[in-house]
Order: sequence, then C-alpha cells, then structure tokens
Amino acid sequence: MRYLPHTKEDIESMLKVTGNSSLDDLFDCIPDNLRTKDKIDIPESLSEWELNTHMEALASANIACKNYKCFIGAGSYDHYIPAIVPYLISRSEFMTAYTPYQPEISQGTLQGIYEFQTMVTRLLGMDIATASHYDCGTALAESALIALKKNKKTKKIAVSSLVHPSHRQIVHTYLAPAGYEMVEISYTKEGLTDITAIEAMGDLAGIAVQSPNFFGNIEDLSAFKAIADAKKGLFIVSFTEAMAYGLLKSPGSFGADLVAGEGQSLGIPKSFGGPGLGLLAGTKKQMRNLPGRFVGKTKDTNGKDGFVLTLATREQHIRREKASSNICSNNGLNAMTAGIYLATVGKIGIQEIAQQNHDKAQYMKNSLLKSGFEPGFNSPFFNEFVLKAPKGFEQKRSAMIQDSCIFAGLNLETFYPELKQHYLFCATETISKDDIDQLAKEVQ
Amino acid sequence: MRYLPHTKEDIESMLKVTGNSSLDDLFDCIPDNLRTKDKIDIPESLSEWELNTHMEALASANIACKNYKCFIGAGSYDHYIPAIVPYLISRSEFMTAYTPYQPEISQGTLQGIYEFQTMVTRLLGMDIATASHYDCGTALAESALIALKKNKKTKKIAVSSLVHPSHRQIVHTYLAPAGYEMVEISYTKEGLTDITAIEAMGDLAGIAVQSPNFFGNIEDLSAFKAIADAKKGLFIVSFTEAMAYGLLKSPGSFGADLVAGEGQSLGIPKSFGGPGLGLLAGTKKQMRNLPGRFVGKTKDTNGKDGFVLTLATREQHIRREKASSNICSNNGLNAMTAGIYLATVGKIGIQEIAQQNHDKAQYMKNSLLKSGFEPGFNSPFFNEFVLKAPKGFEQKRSAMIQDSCIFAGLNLETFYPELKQHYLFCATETISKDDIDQLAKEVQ
Amino acid sequence: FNEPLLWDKSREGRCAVSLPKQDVERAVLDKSLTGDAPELPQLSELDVVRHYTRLSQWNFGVDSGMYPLGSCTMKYNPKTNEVQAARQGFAGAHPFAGEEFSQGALEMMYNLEQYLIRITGFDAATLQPAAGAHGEFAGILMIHAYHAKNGKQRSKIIVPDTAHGTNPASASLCGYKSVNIKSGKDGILEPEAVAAVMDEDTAGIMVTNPNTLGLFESNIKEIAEIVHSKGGLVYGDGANMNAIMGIVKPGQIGIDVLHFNLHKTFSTPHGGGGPGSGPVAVVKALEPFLPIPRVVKELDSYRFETNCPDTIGRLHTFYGHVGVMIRAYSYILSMGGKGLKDASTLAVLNANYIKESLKGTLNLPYDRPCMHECVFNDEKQQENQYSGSIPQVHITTMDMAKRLLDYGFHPPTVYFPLVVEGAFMVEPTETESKEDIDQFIDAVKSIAKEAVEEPEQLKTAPHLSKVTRMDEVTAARKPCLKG
Amino acid sequence: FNEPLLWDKSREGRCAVSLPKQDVERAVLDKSLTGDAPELPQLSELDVVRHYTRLSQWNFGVDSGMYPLGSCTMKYNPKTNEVQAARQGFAGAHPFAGEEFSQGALEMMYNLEQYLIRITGFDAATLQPAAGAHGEFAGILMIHAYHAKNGKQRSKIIVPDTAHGTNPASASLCGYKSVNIKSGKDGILEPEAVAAVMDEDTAGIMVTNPNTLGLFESNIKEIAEIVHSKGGLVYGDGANMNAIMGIVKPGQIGIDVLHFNLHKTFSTPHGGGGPGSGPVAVVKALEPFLPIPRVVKELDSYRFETNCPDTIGRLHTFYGHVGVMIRAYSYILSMGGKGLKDASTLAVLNANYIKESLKGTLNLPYDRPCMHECVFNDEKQQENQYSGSIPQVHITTMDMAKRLLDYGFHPPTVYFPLVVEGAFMVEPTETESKEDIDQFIDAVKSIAKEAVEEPEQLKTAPHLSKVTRMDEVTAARKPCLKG
Repeated sequence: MRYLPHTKEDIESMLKVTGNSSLDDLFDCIPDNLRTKDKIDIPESLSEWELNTHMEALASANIACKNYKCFIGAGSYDHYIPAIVPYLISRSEFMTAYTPYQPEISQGTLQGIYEFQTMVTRLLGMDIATASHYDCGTALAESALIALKKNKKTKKIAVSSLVHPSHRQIVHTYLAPAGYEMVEISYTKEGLTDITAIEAMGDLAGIAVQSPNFFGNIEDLSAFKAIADAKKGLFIVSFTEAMAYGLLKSPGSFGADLVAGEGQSLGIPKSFGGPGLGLLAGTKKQMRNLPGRFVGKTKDTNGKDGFVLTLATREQHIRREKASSNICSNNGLNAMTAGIYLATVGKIGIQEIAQQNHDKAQYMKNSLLKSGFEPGFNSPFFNEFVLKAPKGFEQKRSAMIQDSCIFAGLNLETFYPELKQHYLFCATETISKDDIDQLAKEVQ
Repeated sequence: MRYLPHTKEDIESMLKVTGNSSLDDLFDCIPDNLRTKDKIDIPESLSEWELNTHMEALASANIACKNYKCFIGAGSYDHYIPAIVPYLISRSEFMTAYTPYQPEISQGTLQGIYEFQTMVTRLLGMDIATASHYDCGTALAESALIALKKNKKTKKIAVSSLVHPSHRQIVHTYLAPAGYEMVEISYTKEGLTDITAIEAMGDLAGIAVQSPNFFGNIEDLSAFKAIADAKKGLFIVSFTEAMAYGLLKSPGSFGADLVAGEGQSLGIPKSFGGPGLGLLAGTKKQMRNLPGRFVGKTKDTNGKDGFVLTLATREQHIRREKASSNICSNNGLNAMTAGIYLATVGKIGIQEIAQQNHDKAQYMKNSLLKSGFEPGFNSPFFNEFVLKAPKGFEQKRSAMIQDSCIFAGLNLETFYPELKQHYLFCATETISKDDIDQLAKEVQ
Repeated sequence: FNEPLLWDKSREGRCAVSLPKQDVERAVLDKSLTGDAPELPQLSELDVVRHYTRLSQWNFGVDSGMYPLGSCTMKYNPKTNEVQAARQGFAGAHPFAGEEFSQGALEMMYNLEQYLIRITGFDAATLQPAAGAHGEFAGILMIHAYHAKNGKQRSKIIVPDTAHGTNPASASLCGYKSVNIKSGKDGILEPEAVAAVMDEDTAGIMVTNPNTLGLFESNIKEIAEIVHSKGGLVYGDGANMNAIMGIVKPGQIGIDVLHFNLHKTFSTPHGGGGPGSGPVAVVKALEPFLPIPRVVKELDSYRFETNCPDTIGRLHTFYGHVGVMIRAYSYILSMGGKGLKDASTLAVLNANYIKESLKGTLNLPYDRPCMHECVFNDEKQQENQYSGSIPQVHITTMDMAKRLLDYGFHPPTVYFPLVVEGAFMVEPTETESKEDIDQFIDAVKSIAKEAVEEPEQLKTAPHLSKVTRMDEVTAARKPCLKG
Repeated sequence: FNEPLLWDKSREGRCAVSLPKQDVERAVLDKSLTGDAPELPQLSELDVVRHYTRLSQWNFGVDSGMYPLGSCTMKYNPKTNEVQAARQGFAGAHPFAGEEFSQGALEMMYNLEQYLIRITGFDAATLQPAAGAHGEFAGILMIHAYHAKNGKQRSKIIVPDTAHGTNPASASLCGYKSVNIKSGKDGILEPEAVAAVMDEDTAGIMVTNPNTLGLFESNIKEIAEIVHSKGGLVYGDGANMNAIMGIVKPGQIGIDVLHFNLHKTFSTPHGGGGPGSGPVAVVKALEPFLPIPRVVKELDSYRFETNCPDTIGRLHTFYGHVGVMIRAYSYILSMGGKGLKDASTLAVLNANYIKESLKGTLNLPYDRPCMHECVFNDEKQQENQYSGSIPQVHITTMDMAKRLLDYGFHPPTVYFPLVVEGAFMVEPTETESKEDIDQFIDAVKSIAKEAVEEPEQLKTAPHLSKVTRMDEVTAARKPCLKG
C-alpha cells in the first residue's frame, strides 16, 4: 500500500525497540474478549485506477455530471468560480495544515482568516465576524442560543416562517433539549414576514428574520429591528445568498445584533449541499458571546505584526461545560476560499455580479409571466422569486429534466403545503439570456 | 482586464514621470509609416466563462473527450498518471519559474532536474543525460548531427527504416541544409532492421536503430553495436516507448554511444502529440558534444551542496555560431514531470507496469489471432505488434470508432505502402482484459 | 518577506474577476433597498495570486513535514481523494436536484454508512454531523431523546478526565451536568470509580477509547455493564479510532453510540481547521433517534427517509459535508479492510517506537504499552532547572515544542490532556516512515540536550519562523479582529 | 531545511504508485532481452509528495514575485489557461486519432495561426516549432529553401550585435556563416552598416525588433529594402513582440519571416525552462516552404495537408506543442485585439517608468525612449570603486543582481546584451502593478546606496536564499551530472 511506508526491515527493527515479537503483540494490552476476531467486511482495496472508474461511475449517476441548467437556489447557488480560487486553495500548505494553534508556522492561515473576518464584516456591515461555522443553519441555531442565554426573562425566540425550512428545523433541534421554545412568525400575502404577528408573542429573547427570505423577497429589516428593540430581544438576521449583499443594504446598517449567513455562494462548489460555509457576525457587544474561533492581530517578541487565534477563553477546550458552544473544527478552508473569492471579485466585481443576478432574475420572471405563469408575490426580490405555475406544469417540469437537463424551479408545496402549484425560481450570473428564453419556450 | 493592474491614476502618474502626455506618445520613437493604423482583427475578448464554454466545445469536438479505448501507440502512449504527478507539477514555483540561471533561488528546479538526469541514466544504462530535449525526433536529429560533426571522413549516416517515420523526416530536415545524407536501412521479414544491408553502405558516421522499433519489435542491439564499431561510427539507439526499459535490457548495456528517446510515457498526457519529452543520453565521452542543458552538483561559498546549470560553454548563447546546437528552451517542466513519475513508480513499479504492458499486448495479440488476424511478424515485442487484418476490417474499424469509441490499430499502409492490410496495435496497462475481449469480439 | 494586508494593496479601479457579459436589461431595485458596494479590496488577478501564494508559504502542512500532533491524527491526505471530490458530477450537484437525479451521491453516502458500521460493529449510522463536536452533540442528543422517549429525562452525564475536551461542552448543550471522574493510577478508568457515581439520574458516560493518554480503556466492558444496569448509555468518542480499526469493534464491547472524525481516521485534509465531518454510529436501540434525512436503499435505488417520528431532527441544512465524505469513502476503498487494519497496527507501532525511544529523554508518566499516541511531560526538564548550571532558566514543554519548529517539525500537542501536567503528546500516525520518525526522535533528544546546555536557545525559540512567539495576552485583552 | 536526494530516502520495498491489478496471464519475454529493474528510488507516496513540495519551496516563480528578466517576458501566467489545457478532450487526444475525430484540436490550431497572422500582418504561419530557437531554425531553413529553390544557395547571413543570442547558432545549423555588424551610436542599426556588407552571397539578415537594448529599430524599412534589393530575406526575431502588438505589424514593414515565443508574449508558463512553443509567420513568398503537416480549413472542417512539394519538411514528431498552443490561444481570446494592444502599451509604459526612475541611480548607456525593456549597467558603481571609501571592493552588476534576491525580487538579466558592458537589463512586463514596480525601484536605489556604504553586503549576497553563490567553475571543470 503506497500510503504505508513500512518495509519488512523497518517493522522488524522497530518491533525490537518496542520489545514486541510481532505486530499482534502490540495489542496485548487489550483484553482478548474485547478484540475482534473478524476481518473488516468491506470490499478489497481498489487501485487508484479502479477507484477512478468507480467514482466516475457514481458521479455520472448524478445529473450534475452533465451540463444541466439549474434554475434552483433555495440555499445552494450556482455561481461562477474563477480558476484562481480552486488553484490557490488547493495549495497543500493551506489544505493539509491543522488548526493554527502554532502561530509561528501558521501565519498564512491566520492572516488569510483575519482578512476573511474583515471582509465579512465589510460585506455585512457588522463589527466582528468569526472564523466560520458549519453552515447558515447551525450558525443561526447558535445565534438563537446566544439570545436565549442572554435573556433570562424568557425561553422563547421568534423565527420567521420564511427562514429556510431546514434552518428552522436545525434551530428546533438545538433548542429543544435545553427547554427553549421557537415560535414561527407567519408570512403575509406579499411573501414577507408578518411583523404584526410578533406583537402578540410576548417576551422574546430574539427575533430572527431571513433576508432575502426563502421566497427570495427582501424584508424590511428596519421594522424588525424596532420591534426587537421594543421587546428587548436580539435582532438576528440570516441569509442563504451572500451574493445579495453585493447589492443590498447590509444587515448591519439596519442594526442587526447578530447575523448568521450562508457563504457557499462565495467561491464554494455546491457539492450536494456541503461543506458550505457558516458566516457568523455580530456587534462588538456580542464579541465574547459568539461561539467558535477568532483570529486577532498582535505583535511578536520582536514587535513585528502577526496573527493568533484569540479569545479562546470562550471555547470548549478551555471552558469545557461552561463554553457557549462545543464547536471545534469549523469550515476553515471554505472560509479561506471565500476570502480568496472576495479578494478576487473585489468591490467592483461583487456589486456588478450581484446586480447581474438581479437582472437575470427579473428577466426570467418577466419571461415566465409571459409564458403563462402568475406572480406568487409582488415584493422586491434579489435572485429568487415565486410564481404560480399553469396547470400541467409539474409533468412538463419532470419531462424537461429528463429531456433537456433543465431544472425549472422548486415545488414549494413540499415546504408550504398551502402553496399549491407555487414554484421557487432562481437565476444567477451563470444563466444566460438564451437559457432563460429556452426555459420560457419549453414551459409553454 | 483582470491581468492589467493599471488604474487611471497609475497611468497618469507614470506618464508624468516618463514625460509623455499620452500612452500613444510612448511610441513616438517609431516612425509613423511603420505604425499600424488598423485594429488587430481578432474576436473581442471573452470572459473567463465564455472561454470555458468555447474551449469545452472545442475539446468535445475531439473524440478524446469521451472514454475512448485507444489501441494505438506509434509514438504516443496511454499510461496511468498517478494523481500526485499533476498535483505536484502544478505548483506555481515549478510552473511559473524561468530557466534556473539564478541558482540561489532555483534549487528546486535544479535538484529536480539533477535527479531526473540521474534517473534517466539509470533507466537507460548511460553515463549522462541532458536536462531534456523537445521530443525523440529532434533529439535523434541532434544525435545524428553529433555523429556527423565528429566524423569528418563521411557525410553519411544510416537510420533504420523502422525508426518512427516522423523521426526519419525530422532527421532529414535537420541534415539536408548542412549537406549531410541519411540512408535508410531496410527491414527483414521478421520486422527487424536488416543488419546485412549495412555492410554495403561504406563509411558511416553513425548507425541509428530504434528498439522497440516502429513495429513494436525488439532489436538485437548488440549486433548493431558491433557493426557500428567496425565502421567507426557512433551507435545511436532511439525509442518512442520509455516504459519498455522498465523490462528490457538498457541501450547502455549494449554499448550505445548516444540514446535519443521519447519520455511522454513517463507521466505526461498525450495532448495531441505535444509537448512530450525528448530524452538524450550519452557516454561520458560525448559529454561536451551533447546539446542543451546540464545540471551539475557543486558547492556554495559556505561549502554546502547545491546545483547549477553547467557546461554552458557548449551552448548557443555563449558559443553563438560555434555552438553544437541552437537549443535554448527545452522541455524542462515535462522533465520534472517525468522525474516525479519515475520517483513515484520507483524500481518496483516501473518493472511491474512494464511487464503488465507486455502481458496485455501478448494477450491482445493472441486474442486477435483467434479472431481471424494473421501475424505480421514473429519477433519478440514489447507493447506493440503488427497483424495482418482479415478482409473488410477497415470498414469495421471505422464503424467501431463511431459506434463504440474503439480505435482498433493504426493502418500501416500510410507509412509502409507495401504493408497492405497491416495494422499496428498497442496495449498498455490501462487496457483491461475486458477491453481486449470486447475488441476481439467486435472485430469478428 | 512580509505580505501586506489585502486592503493595503488595493487600488481604486482594479478588479481580478472576469465579469460576465451582461445580456439582459439592467433591472434597478428601489434605492431604499440597495447600498454602496461593500468595501472589498480592489486587486488585479496577479495581485491575488501572489498574495495567497505568499501566505501559503508561511504555513506548515502535512505535506511540509511530520505533524506529530497528539489527538489530531495528521496522516497523509491522499491526492486522489481530491480528484474524486472535484468530479463535476459531485461538485456540481445541487442538493435539491431530486433523489432520482442524485443516485450517485446517495449510493456513495449509503455505502459509506455501511462501511463505517462494519468497521465498528454498530447497527446504523448518520453522516450528517459537520465535525467531530457536531457528531458528539448528535450523539448526546440521541441519548437525551432516548431517555425522553423512555419517559424520564436525566440530569447528569459522567465525563472522565481522560476524555476529549469537547465532551463536557456537548453535554451541557443538552442540559446535562458533567460529572467528572478521575482515571486510575495507571491512566485508565476503573469500574469502581464509575460505579461510585452512576445512578438513575445519570444519562450515561462519555468515554474516549483509546483515551487521551493513548491508553486502551481495558475495563470498558465492565464499565458499560455498570452504566447499562442503571439504564444509562455509553457514548464513545471515536477521535482515536485510528488505533483500533480491525482490532476492536466499539459496537461490540458495550458502547452504544460513537462519533467518527473523517478528517482524522479517514485521511481527509484538516484545511487549517476544517471542514471536517463527524458521522455517528449507534446500536439498534438508538436507531430511531438518528437525525433526518436518512439514506435508505430500496431494491437498487436510494432515497432519503424523513418519516422518523423519534428522530432528534435535523443538524445540517442539507445532508452534511458530502465533499468530505467523498474523500473518506475514497480512502476506505483505497485501503480495503486489510489496509485499514494495517494502518492502525502501524500507527500503534510508530507510537510505541517513539515512546520507547524517548522515554529516557522525557518523562513518561504512564509507562505502559500505548496505542497510537503517547504522552510525555517536562518533569525531567523542570527538575533540571534546579540542578543545572543555569538555575534561573525554567525549560518547559512549551519551550521544547517551539524549538521543534526550528528543527522542521510541527510541535506535538502540548498541555493536553489536562490529567498530565506539562503534557507533550505525540501521535506520529502510520504514514510516517521510520526515517522521519528517527529524525524526530533525534531532534527531541538534541533539544533535551540544549535544555541543559543552551537553555536560552529554547526560551527564545523559534528562530527560523516568520514570526517569533506572539503576544497572545494583548491579543485577547485588546482584541483586534478586523483590519 | 535540506531535502536529501531521492535515492538517499529510498528503502527497499517501498512503492508510491498504485499498481494496476493484473487481469491477464503473465507473458515472459526471453531472458536475453530483459534486464534487472532500473535502480530507481523506492519511496512511499507521502515521501514523494514531501520531496517535491520541499523542492518547490526553494524556487521562485512569477507567482512568487516580480521577475524583471530582460528579454524573457515573465508576465503573469493565467490559471484559466491551465484549466483549458487540462480538459480531457485535449489532454487525452491521441495525435493519430484521425482528423475526423480531432476537429476541436485542429480548429484551435487553425484559429491560432490566423490570430498570429492578424496580429503581425503576415500571410501564413506554422505552429510546429517547439520553442523559440526551434522557430528560428525553421525560419532560417525556409530562407535556405527559398534560395535553393531560386537556384543558387548563399553562404552568409547578417547578424547585428543587438540580436538575440540564439541567432548565430540557428544560422550555422543551415550552414550559414554569420556576418556580425555593429549597431550605431544610439543603439540602433544603421542602413549604411547593412549596405556595407549585404551582397548577393548573403542570404539575408536576422533582426530583433525591438532589439535587445529595448530600442525600436526605426530604420527597419530601409534595411529591408537594402536586403531585398540584393535578393536577400529579412528574418525577424519575435521574442520582443510584447512591445508592439497592435502598434507595429512586422509583416508590413519589410520583415519576411518572424518567429513567436508563445511562452513570452502569449503568457504560457516557462516551466523552469520549457516547454515553449515557437510558431513562425511568413510572407506569401515563403508560404510554400512552411513545414508539414499544415492545418487547412475546407468548408467547415479542418485537416492536415502534407502535400507541399517545397516544404522544408518536418520539425516535430507530431504537430508541435499543442498543450502550449491551447494556453496561448486561451490568452489571446481572453485579451482580444484591444487587450493585446493595451498589454503592449502598458509594458512599454512600465519599462519607460523604470528607465526614468532609475537613470539617476544606474548608468543608462542609451538614454532614449525604450520599448518594453531597458538596459542599464554598472558604470557608476565601477567608477565608485576608485573614489569610494573602500577602494578595494569592486561592485559589479552581478553583485547588485544577487543582492536583489535578498529584497525578494528575481534579478534582471545581466551581462546581456553583450553590446553593453556589465548590462543590467530590466523587463517588467505589463502585469506588474505600479506599487510592485515602485518597490523594485526602491530596492535598486537602496542597493546602490549599499554599494557605496556597505559594499560587503553586496559582495556576499544573497544572504536569505537556500544557498549562497555557487562554485560554477568547479561545476564545469569537474562535472558531476548524476547521483
């Protein structure tokens, strides 16, 4: 086996040093009744070439192996990834390094993550950002826990029903065993979170709203900030499409206390949903409540600038049961990837790409309306929107996948049973006018 | 344009320093009548994404985009390339470096090429090897020139007619303008170079034989060495399939004076025929006659081992018109690739892989004989062999390409008009028994 | 050389991305909704390439040299695994493309679950947790759900001092109070200690086996019986699986739930801190509580199952870190069952070889056969400070660790596990060759010599790295978290 | 850190490759034909990965920093070009797959020829030559064939002192004797000098324009007329095309044949010395002599043409360095016509900016507007050695070049062109930003200051590299070319 360097001679001479007469003897410290007598029942080892064949066969059993047109977002977005991003991130000094606990030989990761943190705060208009989380859903759950731990008056938090359905499930999973309650805020006919529903909810440790929301619509964050303040709860903003903030006013500008977002759009492949990138940002006030790692700038013994992991006193390995979270490994390499992506697109690129997303989505919406769809909602949106499909569309949609590799929207009924025949569409900069015209033609 | 970093302000302030009032002024030193008035008439710039689409369309217009079964060698071979080879060679420190004229910051390239030179000498049984040449054909032409320049008695060199047809053409191109003559040595019914034909050729500056030859057969090199010595010419051995020397006795062991070979098999993709890798090796005696670069080991001012380009006094930029060759850029990155490949397969791997090539070829030959082919020749071969096809095979062959993406051999008539219905087949370790069985079935 | 921060290199008007051509009309959103462009840096493509190339050069990875980081299993990350994960059919797959059009991804996940089960002897598994600590959390959630389902929740959980650091934090997320117990004199857990605290208000015990001292918990079966007899469950931290593949099946020695670290045992890269992947395997009794969606096979096709009434719910937006799973799956297939057992065997051989070779040089608090890692400490060097010629210099584990950097090695894990003062915890992994290990041993010996003869060399180490020791106190007191 | 040679790491029995499984019978060749396995090193996969990772860390590439190497055009090598060349449809293409099944490769080659022609104003081109010098050779072969076809071969060729170094060697391969002529006082060639030697036994002239002093040969048209009037041809060395794309079309100012360096002007990586690619463009009169096979288009399909009776023959086993062509083609498409002109314009701006900024610091032998590179020398520093306080130290161009390494820059080209003593030849290229150029200028200024104040710093430079100055004399006297 090419990964195992031990020659026969190596093994013999090493066994001599350890005082064992065979490799088996090394395990004499394990009582015999605990040792397994069976072989591991998995297939025999494959050569690199057999592995290539097998994996390509599996990959080919996913439609993604073809050049499919994906008019779906819903938390996972198709954006162009510049060639330099995978090229740079694949450098083994980034990829095969451990968590940068030894700053002297980890300045690359540390400076890169410090720059990532900085760019995230600039994107979101927040004071601080962590070195990453698993995904938006878990980051949002952690945000909810922060709000709940802070506010001893109530065990309740309000979450918009237009927060991504999976994210609401995750929040529930995280909250339930500790005895916390999540209440959902209903949505309006405009496809927006119903602010009027919050009044009646009594004390709340926090209010969480996603914008653009699951329907793609842009929420009026300032109104929610006001009501969160009034209830003395934290105002938490989430999002699944980071690209939106190349164009939209930042959550920070509306006074968000905490922001939990998904950064997959920033140079990270969809990869069947993971690993993505959990973004977690807050106001300065929340610094010591945020879970996970921070990189900070400091100086070495020669007075030279450098970077270290800091504020570790919040972390699980120091505070153990008193830690705010148990997170240890985060999604560091994807944070670095997003950093490279943000540095690549830069100020000019992110705004232009974001604008193009909106342009394409607007064009697609108009085109589908002309093709017989009805508007689902009439609120401003970013790159996703809901339409009510004409009759017979579901069958047509299935046929289009098979015949043309076109994924025409996501059926919303699965998530919102009341929204029969409603579909969520998405258009990004990777979709061309021709693609949209073809879609509009095929759905007719 | 993302490759051009100049902002408007940069340009203005730089123009001020140069004393120009516009970018156009920079070219005032060029007489107006020499300046072009036209734009460059090529397509407008493509974005990275348009380029991807365009290039994938072109790539898809080659059959190689599919998983085609290539039973053809003839100078370009399909071998497995371990994932670590392209991974390591793509490191920008190797890829974007210049020729290592500055040894202080080029020790990576230099040590790597020194190791490559060493491994090539071990593979071929020779004293020295250069840092690479363009391909086998040009390396062979340079070898012929060395032999001819050395021997003032004759302007003639003998080259086997079983040297790769393209290589013979290249030798002719290189030799003709200087007034040298290349005579071809005919071949025998066994598909071997006809040694008896050499006797009558008179004085020869050298004899060049390919082994395995173009028909895949293994030549009796010791016999040619004897006759070259008798004629006081240099004995030159060439080969197109470097993998053969994982198994066969080395050219050096037969007393070759010069070896010119193709190293594409050593980890380098076929890439429609180039860039490959010219290997050029010689006895110690030929050291100062060999063209191109050498890396040598030496010490720095602190007595530390290190590597430098050396023997540059042979080279064109020092000796100008007296140089033995005009070669400057060689195929350095491919030499490094081959070095990585050889280090990866190692002593055990190269022998086993070479053996498997022969095993598969033998199995394929047997299978095709059973399917109605007749043997072309009956000499021992490595991984290529010639068969005479049954009638109607040419049409069947075309159909197999279209229908099954199987390339069943190369029609030899193009190169040897007398060999009607003869085909050159190749099998490497990438061909499975199933592939061969399928081929044998389809040709019936 | 220094590399300025991105924004210090930024100049108005540069852009390193190729902007797609706009082929539809501009659609203008209401001004009240849109903001100024975020203040990201403005660079050319070459600027970006050079910046990150330079940064990478300041990092140390497994490809740079030996990384004997105890408790982290920094084995070689095979490059072929990266090739597999990058295939368009995987990397481009949308999580909502539908089961019918995602059969390859589902089959891979289903197989990987099966393989993990067979390696460990459990009955069912989930791949959803995104990292080891996330898997731990999932495991405790299942224990919590199990007790809830049985009608009576419990309030405590036992955590020995030799367990992993994340354990108590995971327990507390479910509202459990950790009951800490000490390991015995020989570094392993004694059944009596467990029996003394286990009661019917205790949900179970969290065991790391082999434990963080690198020792096998040989009383695990008795301990499990004690816990089970009071209705509790045994949680196994599988971070140290690399010692026992093919040797011990945790699912058959009394452990009820176990998490894996695919980025440790199964060779996926750590990426400077993640992404990892933390699957969890369970015994039959806990299967109903696994998170949703689950991957199930029916005839020859695969689908997601969400109809699981007792599930703990969802832990990840989609299905977990699929890209990491692909790498681990590729590794398992490349190794085969025999290869995995060989890996564990040789990992243990390497660790014992280091232990025996260095025990004259460093103090070895628990001198018994170790598994895949061994824990020394600085007791000898600390003693030396009084007897040596320069009594004012106190050489610590930290000093030795930092000095190792100058010898070209990543330092071991230090000051962990907490149960050993000044711990110096070495895990070589099986992919290190005898020569590299010998070089490491020589380096440590030579540092131990320096500790006596030239202690200043150690105190001011490292000398060859980009920066010297950092002021971590000021970093934490006056945090500067963005530029 | 040192990295031992491969064989010093080798241990009997290791193997870093995954051996394919054998599925057919072993076929044993006669023992007289087979030898022992070649003595290649035996390593594990991690050994190989670490070895080459370490080696790479000792190298300096364009991605590592500015590479102001005159005459070499070390511009940024875009990563997208690598993506294009790696596509399976290209990388896996067999050269004998047949025209019908290789239309993509053929179309790419056909288009690239067309683009090169349009950029330079010639009539036809070949992509076959494998490098610049190979292209030069092809060009001279065509001149040779032209004269042969016209019935009378000639014996000489004119090569000015400002031409590239490979020129005379290429000429001599065709049996031409080089007639060297000197450039004029202002660094450019004077028609009179050419007229003085041009005769009917002279095959033509080899001109590098812009020449190796970075100056445009403004008399090129007159010179061409002189040469043509005697029946000679003008060879243009296109290594310096990066200065004049979109500005001058060499095919329209009297040049008959020109080679390109795709690895200079068209951004393909140098790879530590190759592979390059050296296409050649010619005027109509030379088209019949182009090497075979040629790529031709018929209706909408492409094929190879070999039926060219006057061809010089074949220069490469297949069709040249197709992988390099793909990269250059991708670059041209990414830039477009306007982008290429911008590139040349900014390359010239950068060079003039450096020339103006440093001319007070270093001596500038030819103080006139330069093209894409500028040539200084060490005259000032040489003078200084007599007037300075430490007269025994002679600071040379070499010392300054080596000291630049300590400042993080690759040195410029030194002691070339030969026409300038102690030449220090700087070509920044257009992909360097003003800030990087300013840093380079500051570094040179600071070195010039050191030359006066701390000359020892320069004499012993470099200080920060892996090795110091090497003993090149012993290397050449007692060559050690293998281990």
